[in-house]
Amino acid sequence: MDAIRTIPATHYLNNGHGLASWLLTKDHKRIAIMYLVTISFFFFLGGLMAAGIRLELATPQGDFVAADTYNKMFTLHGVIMVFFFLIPSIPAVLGNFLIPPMIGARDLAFPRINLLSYYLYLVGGMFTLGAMLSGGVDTGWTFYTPYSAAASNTSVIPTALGVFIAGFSSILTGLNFIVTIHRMRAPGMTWFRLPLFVWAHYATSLIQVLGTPVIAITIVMLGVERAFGFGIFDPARGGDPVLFQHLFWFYSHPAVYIMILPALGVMSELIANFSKKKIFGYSFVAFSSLAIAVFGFIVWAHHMFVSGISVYAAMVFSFLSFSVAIPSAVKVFNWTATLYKGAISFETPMLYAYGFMGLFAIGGLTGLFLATLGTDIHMHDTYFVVAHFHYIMVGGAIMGYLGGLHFWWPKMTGRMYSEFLSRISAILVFVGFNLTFFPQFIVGYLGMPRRYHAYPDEFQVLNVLSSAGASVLGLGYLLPVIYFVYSLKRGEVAGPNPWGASGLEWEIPSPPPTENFAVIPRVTTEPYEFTPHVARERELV
Amino acid sequence: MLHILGRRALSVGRLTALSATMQLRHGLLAMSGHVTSLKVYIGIFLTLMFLTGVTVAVAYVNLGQLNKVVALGIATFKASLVVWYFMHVKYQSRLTKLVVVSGFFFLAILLGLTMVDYGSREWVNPPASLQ
Amino acid sequence: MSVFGIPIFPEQASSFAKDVDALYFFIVAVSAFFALLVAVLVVVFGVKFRRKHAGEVGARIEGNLPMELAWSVIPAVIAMVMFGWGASLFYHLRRPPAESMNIYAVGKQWMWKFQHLEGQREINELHVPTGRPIKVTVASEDVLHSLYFPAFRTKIDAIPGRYTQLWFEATKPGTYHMFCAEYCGTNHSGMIGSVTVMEPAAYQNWLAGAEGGTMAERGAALFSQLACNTCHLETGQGRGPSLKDIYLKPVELADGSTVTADEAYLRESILNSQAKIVKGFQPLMPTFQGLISEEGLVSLIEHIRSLSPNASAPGAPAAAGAAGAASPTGATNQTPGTVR
Amino acid sequence: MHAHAAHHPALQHQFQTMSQQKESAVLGMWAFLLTEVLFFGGLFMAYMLYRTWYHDAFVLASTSITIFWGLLNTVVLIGSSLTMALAVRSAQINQRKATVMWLIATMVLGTVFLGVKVIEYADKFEHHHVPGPEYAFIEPGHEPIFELGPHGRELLERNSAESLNRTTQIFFSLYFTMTGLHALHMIIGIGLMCVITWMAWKGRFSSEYYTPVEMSGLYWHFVDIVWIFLFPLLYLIDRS
Repeated sequence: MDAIRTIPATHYLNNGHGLASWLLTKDHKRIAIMYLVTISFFFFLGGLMAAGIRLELATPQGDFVAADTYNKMFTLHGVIMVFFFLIPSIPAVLGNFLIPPMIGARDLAFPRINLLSYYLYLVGGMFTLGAMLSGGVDTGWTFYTPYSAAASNTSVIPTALGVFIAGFSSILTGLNFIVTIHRMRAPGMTWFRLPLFVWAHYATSLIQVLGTPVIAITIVMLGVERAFGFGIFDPARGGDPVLFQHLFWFYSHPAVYIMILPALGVMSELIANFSKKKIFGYSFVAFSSLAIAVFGFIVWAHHMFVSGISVYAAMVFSFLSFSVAIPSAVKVFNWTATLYKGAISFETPMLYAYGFMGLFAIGGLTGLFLATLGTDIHMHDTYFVVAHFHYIMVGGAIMGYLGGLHFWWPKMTGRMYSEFLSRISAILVFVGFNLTFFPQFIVGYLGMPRRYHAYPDEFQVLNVLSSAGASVLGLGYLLPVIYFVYSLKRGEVAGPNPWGASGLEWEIPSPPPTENFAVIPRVTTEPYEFTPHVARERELV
Repeated sequence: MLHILGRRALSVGRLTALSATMQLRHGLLAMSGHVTSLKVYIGIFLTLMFLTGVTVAVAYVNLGQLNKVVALGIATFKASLVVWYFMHVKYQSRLTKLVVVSGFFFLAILLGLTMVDYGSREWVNPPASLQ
Repeated sequence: MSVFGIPIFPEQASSFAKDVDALYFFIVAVSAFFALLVAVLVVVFGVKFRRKHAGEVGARIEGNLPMELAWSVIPAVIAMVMFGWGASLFYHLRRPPAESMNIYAVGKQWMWKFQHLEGQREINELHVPTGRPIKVTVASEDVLHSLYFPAFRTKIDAIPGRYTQLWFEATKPGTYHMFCAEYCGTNHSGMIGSVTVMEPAAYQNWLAGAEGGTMAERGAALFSQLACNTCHLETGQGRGPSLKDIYLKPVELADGSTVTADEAYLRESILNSQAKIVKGFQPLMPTFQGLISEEGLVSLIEHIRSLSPNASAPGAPAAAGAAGAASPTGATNQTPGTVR
Repeated sequence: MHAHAAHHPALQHQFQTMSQQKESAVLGMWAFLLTEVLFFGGLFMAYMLYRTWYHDAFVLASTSITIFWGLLNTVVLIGSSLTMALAVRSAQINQRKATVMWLIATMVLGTVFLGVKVIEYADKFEHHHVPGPEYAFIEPGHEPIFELGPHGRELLERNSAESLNRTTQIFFSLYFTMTGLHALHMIIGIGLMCVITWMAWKGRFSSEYYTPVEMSGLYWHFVDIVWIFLFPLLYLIDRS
């Protein structure tokens, strides 16, 4: 068995040397690696802001940093984490790397556009970093008018421009995926033979293509209002600030699904592969991704129940919001059913998958409180909301991202990381996460509003718990950097398929050659076919 | 949706076969594309010019609320002509047609659902029928 | 409510706090049931179906349509229960009873200013009696704010350029938090205040300490100070329409449409006087946009309201229409003014 | 590579056949145009809301715009759509010189359109119809500088100059944002076409491979469609 565990002589990593061979590459795998490095940088930057926030909130007085600094920290935390980490994370890294090999293609349909979208992302990030260095921005990641258009005297326009540019990166990535999935599938790779990861990315791409332009134009309107004194949202000129919120959330609610849908796709892969079993109700899971993407567009005003929208509109949107709950629930139930009579093993990616199931379930269920009108009036803009969306985005999206990264790391690098350390890290992340965010549900229902620099004394104990949890969580996130980097040189050689997983990407060498497939494969089987001789177990340390 | 899901679960085989046919079709479809005759192009151009004239003329006639309906109706018809002939959608795959339609579908969601809010803002008291 | 001295549940100090909490606990129960169900199954399967030896694979199970339908339909039904319950509660929360007592709130960076009809003015503090529904009309002088009373389980955004409102009936004397829940700039968290709920008698005593007359009196003073009284004669013979007994009455406009003279209409007519011209009058009134503060504005409105002694207190969310879309009659009017 | 596919020099490595490559490009372009629809959609949303709210102001502001220039530009732009379509057609049937000629004609018409836009913008700057600190739609007590429509007088009398100045500003904010973004799209389109024309001149296209011409055509027609809507919405509100 050791015979097959070798690193091929040429692969995408050593095919071309020097900086230019990376910076000008059109290889989707190299672009994915560049994204990986860049988004990791933004993740730790955003994490640094989070650390500052939790440090400040350890005491009720607001004595660690000034109010302005605090406001800038949570704004940058939000902007960076949402637009420069979560939205690109799984699609741009894992999706970019895996979609072509998963469907049996040599590359994405538009490799040059893929590179362009990386640079748009980078330029957008630079604008935002520039805004941060030139004094920061304090509007909150939501940029609500009229504060952002008229009152704030910080670098709103550079930041918004950064988001605008990064938005086009997101659009082009989505566009590339849509075309690739439609037009580049290998012979025999029918829609219902696609891995669910690909379905999830297809649904995500639809949102990126349809939703992102709306926030782009909203930013343009905000920009001309702020820069030239045009009146569009400004109440002083007869504009309606609530219109901004409608347009903003038309994108930003579906954007939540840009962050979570790919993670749901990763989950399906992990659960199938670590229980060595076909996903229960494949087509339900596949269509639920599409349903989430489409329904995601008709629920946005549930962010606005106390924003002064009409009573009747609130009812319509509350009703529609529940429609998204159903396909999400279907997915969780189907994964659970997949485990039944599986052959389950608990390597690190599966630990993340288990963690994800718990956290995503809590995150999703707490969403019910916010879709329900009677309770949302009380909970809106409190820490309950903060806890809820962190359960979805950190508990869901980042757990999915890390789980996926651990699963496909051997494919990307050809080497294994330390199973021991990675398990420790997965456990730390799970425990730290719950310690950080569960108390926020309680403090939220007590009434602590979000974006508060100082708060009443009686909320302190829960906030201290949360801050303590954040330090555990931070540790959990730092560990992978160490063992991943270490594995690059010293890691055990993985071989093409260390997990005995199914899927075309596991049939090519690790790391794959630049062209992925020497001969385009012909697909004849359903996805997630595990037969005893295919399932090669890697002995664990 | 559920209906479709149900059928799908019942007949995996049939739909798989269907997708295979679609694969096949995509290989054959639309190689060098349809060459539209000059006559059609000129005809469409003249129609567009004529409709532009109509839309300006109608603006000078008082039709009340109908004015904007007519103006937008003509604009939509003109746009459809451009999409259908100049942009060759007539000769494109069903997928392309679906893409075109979905653009306007999602635009309708944006405009329609936002106007649900603005349209009911002044319903200070619920309409008599609801009371 | 607290455990080991750590508060874990907010006080219930309004008439509908219990209702909100009941719905909350219902959703908690549903969520806990499903979360535990999934957690237990996942753990049990994880233990029971652990891979025994390398090369073992799971059983071949494609799916099961009745099960899929069951776990799509059952959650859908439960969700509809939540929606219906939540929506009816929301409807109650958003519609002040007709006999509500009025209080005006103005949010500005970074404080809440309240005015009672009897003349009391407060900053970041609010005194209210128990046992009476209280309607708070909320305005903003600059950016978005949100008036939030956790103990009453209600909040509403303050939006520049229009009025919004919330109501509650306090049930339990005591002092509770009042927050700004919508981010509004540097000292957002400095907009923490308190609401003091008092027995009605104590509240009357407290009101007696008012200085400078009632709100309506202040409004009347402003009315003559701004020379409104030179045109708006009570006889109706002045250059402007009489304001007597107009509150909540229909007003016929120059373009033939009709509006109700509620707070939103009065506000608009003061700030942006030519937006809706009353039938039979010339558009002569100056615009008071920028010349009058939100607080002065609510005093003026209160004064006008006091000229209509027979009008009942508004029972409907009048303010909701302040920045509304075209009026149902299809009128072609300018909408609302704003203060800057 | 598949053996049966004639290896066209323009076939990129990730594709198996020319038809796959072309189908991908078409789908990609349409997906991009989908994005554009929603991009302008946000502006149409704002327009729709404020037109309902501020009907009088929108009517007056629209009457202040000269129909002639808008009409001229509509004719020019639809004409350019025709020449663009003919350029694609020429490329399809291997007429290199005709392709170049029609492309140049399209660019010329596009430039004419932008020139007219410059005239219109300059006019608005001169009359302080550009939103911002200098903005003044109507000087209080003065006659408007533009010709009033049939109901103009009535609208003017039932609204004060101050309120009109406030609310027409929203119209002009949307006018400039919409036409400005549209013009930006045209500039990008003309830039794109310069490259395509050069490629066509060099003989890069044939009936086998003319995808870039077709793609820029799709883009150009889309820009035309946006204008087909902008023209009645901005220029033709209630002239009766």
